[in-house]
Amino acid sequence: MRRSTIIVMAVVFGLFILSWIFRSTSLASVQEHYIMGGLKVTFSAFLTLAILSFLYKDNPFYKFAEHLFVGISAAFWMSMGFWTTIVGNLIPRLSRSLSEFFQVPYQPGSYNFVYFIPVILGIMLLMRLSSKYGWFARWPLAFIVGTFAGLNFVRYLRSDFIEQVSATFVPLLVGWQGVGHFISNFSLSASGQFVAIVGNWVIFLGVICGIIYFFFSKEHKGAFGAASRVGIWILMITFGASFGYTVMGRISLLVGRITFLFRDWLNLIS
Amino acid sequence: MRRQIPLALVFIFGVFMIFQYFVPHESSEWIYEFLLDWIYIIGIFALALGIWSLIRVSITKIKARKANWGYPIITLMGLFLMILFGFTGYRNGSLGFHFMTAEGLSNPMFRNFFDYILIPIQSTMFALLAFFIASAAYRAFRARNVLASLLLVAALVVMLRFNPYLGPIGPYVADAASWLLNVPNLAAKRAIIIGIGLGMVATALKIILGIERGYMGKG
Amino acid sequence: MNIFDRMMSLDRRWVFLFLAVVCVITYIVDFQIPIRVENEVKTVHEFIDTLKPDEIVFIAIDYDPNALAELHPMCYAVMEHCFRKNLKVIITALSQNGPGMAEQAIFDIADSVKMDREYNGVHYKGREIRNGIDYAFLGYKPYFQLVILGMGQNFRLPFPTDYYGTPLDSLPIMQGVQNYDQVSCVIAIEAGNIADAWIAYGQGRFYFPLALGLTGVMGADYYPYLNSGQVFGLMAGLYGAAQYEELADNPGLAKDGMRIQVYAHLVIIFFILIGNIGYFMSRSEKKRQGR
Amino acid sequence: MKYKSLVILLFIFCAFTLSAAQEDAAPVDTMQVDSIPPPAPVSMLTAKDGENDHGHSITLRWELSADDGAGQNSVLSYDVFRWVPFFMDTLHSIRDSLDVAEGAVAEKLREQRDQAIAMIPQVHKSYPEQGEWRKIGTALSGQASFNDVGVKERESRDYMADHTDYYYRVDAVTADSTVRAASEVVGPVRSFGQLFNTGRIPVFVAVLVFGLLTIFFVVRAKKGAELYVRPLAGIEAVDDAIGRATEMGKPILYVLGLGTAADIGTIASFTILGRVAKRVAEYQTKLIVPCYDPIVMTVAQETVKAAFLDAGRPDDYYEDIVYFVTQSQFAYVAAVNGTMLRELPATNMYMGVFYAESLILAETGALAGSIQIAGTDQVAQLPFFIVACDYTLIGEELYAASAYLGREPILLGSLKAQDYAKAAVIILAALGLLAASLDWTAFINLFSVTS
Repeated sequence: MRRSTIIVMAVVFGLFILSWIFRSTSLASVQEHYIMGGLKVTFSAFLTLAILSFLYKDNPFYKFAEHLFVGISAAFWMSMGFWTTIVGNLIPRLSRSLSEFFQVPYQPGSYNFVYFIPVILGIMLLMRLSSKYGWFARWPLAFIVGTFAGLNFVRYLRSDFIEQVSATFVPLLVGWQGVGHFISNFSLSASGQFVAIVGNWVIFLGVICGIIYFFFSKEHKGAFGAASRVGIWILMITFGASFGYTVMGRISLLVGRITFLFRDWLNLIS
Repeated sequence: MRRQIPLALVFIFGVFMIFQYFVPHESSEWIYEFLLDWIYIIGIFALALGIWSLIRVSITKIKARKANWGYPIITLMGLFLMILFGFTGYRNGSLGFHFMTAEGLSNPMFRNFFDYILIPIQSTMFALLAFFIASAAYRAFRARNVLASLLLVAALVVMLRFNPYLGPIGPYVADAASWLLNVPNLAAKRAIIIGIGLGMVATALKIILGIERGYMGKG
Repeated sequence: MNIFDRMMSLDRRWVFLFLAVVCVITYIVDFQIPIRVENEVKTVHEFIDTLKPDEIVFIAIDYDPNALAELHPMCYAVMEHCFRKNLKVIITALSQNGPGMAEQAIFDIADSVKMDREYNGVHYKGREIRNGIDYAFLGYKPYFQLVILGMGQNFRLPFPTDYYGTPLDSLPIMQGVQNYDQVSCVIAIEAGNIADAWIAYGQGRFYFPLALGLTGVMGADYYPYLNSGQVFGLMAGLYGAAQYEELADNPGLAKDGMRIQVYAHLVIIFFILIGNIGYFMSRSEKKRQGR
Repeated sequence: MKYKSLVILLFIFCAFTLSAAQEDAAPVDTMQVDSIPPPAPVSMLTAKDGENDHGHSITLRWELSADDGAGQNSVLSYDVFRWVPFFMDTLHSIRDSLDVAEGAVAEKLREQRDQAIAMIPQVHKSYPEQGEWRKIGTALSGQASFNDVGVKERESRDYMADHTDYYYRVDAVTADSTVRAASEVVGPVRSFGQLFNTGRIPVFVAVLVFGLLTIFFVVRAKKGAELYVRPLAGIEAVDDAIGRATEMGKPILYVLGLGTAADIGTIASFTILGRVAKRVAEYQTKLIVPCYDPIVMTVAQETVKAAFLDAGRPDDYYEDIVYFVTQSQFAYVAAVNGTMLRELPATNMYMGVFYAESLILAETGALAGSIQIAGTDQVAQLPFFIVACDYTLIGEELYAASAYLGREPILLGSLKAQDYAKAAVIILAALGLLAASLDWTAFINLFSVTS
């Protein structure tokens, strides 16, 4: 290890201990387990700063936080999965004695035997680890892929196709009461008839041009090419606008972390 | 046999799920619910494979003693500690194989690790987006050509929508921003979604019919 | 490498640093930024501002903690304005976790109204806000459509007692107050579909003046009601709240939030401009050299 | 003083709002409510089995009372009643005991419950003896229908038996809930499940049309018809990127995103991974595939293994090319970020389903100086990939990519089917526009999916 590394480590360690002491003493009057409380806040702050340090460059603190995060989160989801799915859903239907062992209410039922099938499929999946019978693992995978392919086939045909197509059915002349009425009430205000009509035209042409952009088997030339170009323009305008719109939410997330560091940890503001 | 049976399974279950959608009858619903339950259960078995993969990769790295070989040790320590907390707890004063009790999670350390390690790292990772959205905007929003200029102008208009320093043009910018978000945005998203819908449907159909089988191994 | 090339290819860490510093400074340093006020917020403020003392404003606090960040500032701004103007306030909370939100707002505002303050050049003396006299908190009841309808007949139908169990008739503020006819307006601060019920079952049936406070994403969906006159005012998201605070001359949570947002946006726009200036200048430079 | 009516009124309202604790605490001394004349009852009450469902529900419809929104305008709501045999209370008390019972007692009670449930149709035959009218729900004024929906689970208290004779009645209720008007009784009516959901006919037609279209073009392509496809920049970049990585001696990072094997976007990504892996094997470049979902990992391993076999280099394959990281969004991102900065891949490919992490990944990748190719069907993330990556496959292009990369006529054939479907969308949209402008609702209704 280089000398500078050791110095940085030592400084960070020192600051950690200092923060622990200060936070513990300030918590002493409010909490029973104030030493533990001080450690919790300090460690959270340390991890927050370790992740933020990644913005400067990859460094040992980030690596530490990253690897810790991976290990703990993997175990977290495994525990949750085991207790909610296996103990919560499977065991009560399969075995009375196991249910009693895990202290969950046994749920007898005449169709419970079907729950042996996923267990068998699950075991087949685990056979991947054997080089000889590994191909058995394709059965459960085929089951999952097939089921969801069928499920998604109809559902997306409905939500992303039929319903979207029928949503484009908008009148091109909103609230039309003749040319005279249109001219005498003409206004450029956002709620006016003119803006509403233009809006509907843009939506209609935008959808058509956007779809034309996605044609694969026809060369984008001539009028078709022009429409496809308008299509990609509208896509780009949309991407720009969505990008700009998202900034606000992302800044709020940062404000959340600043609040944690300056209020909950450093106690600088109340 | 090693490929035919799985492909047949894909076909059978795929076609069943399509028809199930049109049959509201109780028995069709029961089977649907069973199938979804099964997938969760198989998922947990798969998770065991996943954890095994994580452990194996970590150990390989540690054994190889290449750069950064020490960090996987932290991963493994975190993993085993959290598994230990997740699978054990006190109930009626004795340590055992418990998770939830009437008072909540039986091992408070599980909760602590969640609240004071997982949550802060997670929210900070998420908050990094504030910085990356800024750097991405700086790097990519250059008026190099028509497309890039449209992207840039639309983003600028929307970002300025509540800016108080624009003086008299402020209200117009705000109106333009909300028009952009309501009208072209709707059109483009709808076009993309219809395309995605078709692509998904076609892919799903190819999977069910066994035309698309890249996801299934050979031999 | 000339200055323009450098403007084009700044190390992104400068962007990070600049953004972080600006966010932290605008977070810590309490200064004011101007807020451009839209008409739909101004109408709400004006309506309340022109009410006479002792008139009654009905505030519906129908949101849960997950919408707190956006809607609490709005609720605080409106409520403090009402109490400073010596108006009386009836509060309900028709979403399940609403009562917690409402109580928090009432207690915080009661603390704040104790202080002497000056808003828009008018001096307001601090005073004690008393439950039952200055405000009544009716609490939560399920089936919000029926509650909204029932209150149109009489507040006592859905709420025989207030949130704390006191019969409404024993509350001085409720003397002679039967239903919406006796309140001057309803301000509904909403994070979900209760907003639709206030429009359809409340305003649509009993014709009281209704103003909505909404989350940012909901805002756009409710402008048609503004155009049709069903709601007389509309505040959406943090920005809507900030406008109200600006009008009431009482900067609070929303303006603090907007201050950070506005400057963070400006930082990003600033870097985009730098990049583009660098790009165009160095391109024209290269063209010149090429010639 | 109309003490009595008000107390009763309050009582009923409170009972309805489930706040039993506060019922008695309402002394009323200052309030007056004028007496309300009785309203007109609802007319034309009908009861039918709920349409297009699994059974266990009855739909009631009626004509509004003449005093709802018109006349005296006094109707505030409608109370819906069903005739319930006393026997149902016995069933409920069995359920109550079952909740607290354990072991053999529970077994016995469960048997009793099932016997009781079997008797439900029979006891309803005794109407109108040995039972009473009970309120089952409320409809607000202005509403002319009510769905009495039960559940199909026999364990549940809300279980509603099919093939049973039910009787209904609807009361028009005023602000004073003692002042009400009852309708005629309708019944008997039975609920049962349907075998085909007619509300979904448009979807069914679309399934048939699209399925046949695809099969037609696939068959035609198999026979060897030439098909043109326009070039896609993102796809052409894939080959270059693999070549570049080989030259530089750096790895290729392939990120499958946060999708599960349930997402078609992820399955499309498997196919692209297969193509990429085959070429990687031919060029003998290093491939890194970190996974978020364990099932996705398993499938990806199969895919890559098969690709190496295809390329004739099965010995170069090892299991850890594709590895699992964790099933937590940001932990996965943290790890992939680290991998990008430490392995410095020549090319990063993001194909599949992505959420908020898209920009974190793409910006870190750009920092590492990698060429980046992205493709996702998540509309909300497209702007970030467009801004931060060198090439982006937008939505449908992700699905087309596998056909492009493989150049197999069968897959290209299905692209043709997709194009025809898009042409149909344009024509339908134009027709729909006319229909909407001319108020031709029959056409618009063809596309409405009702359940």
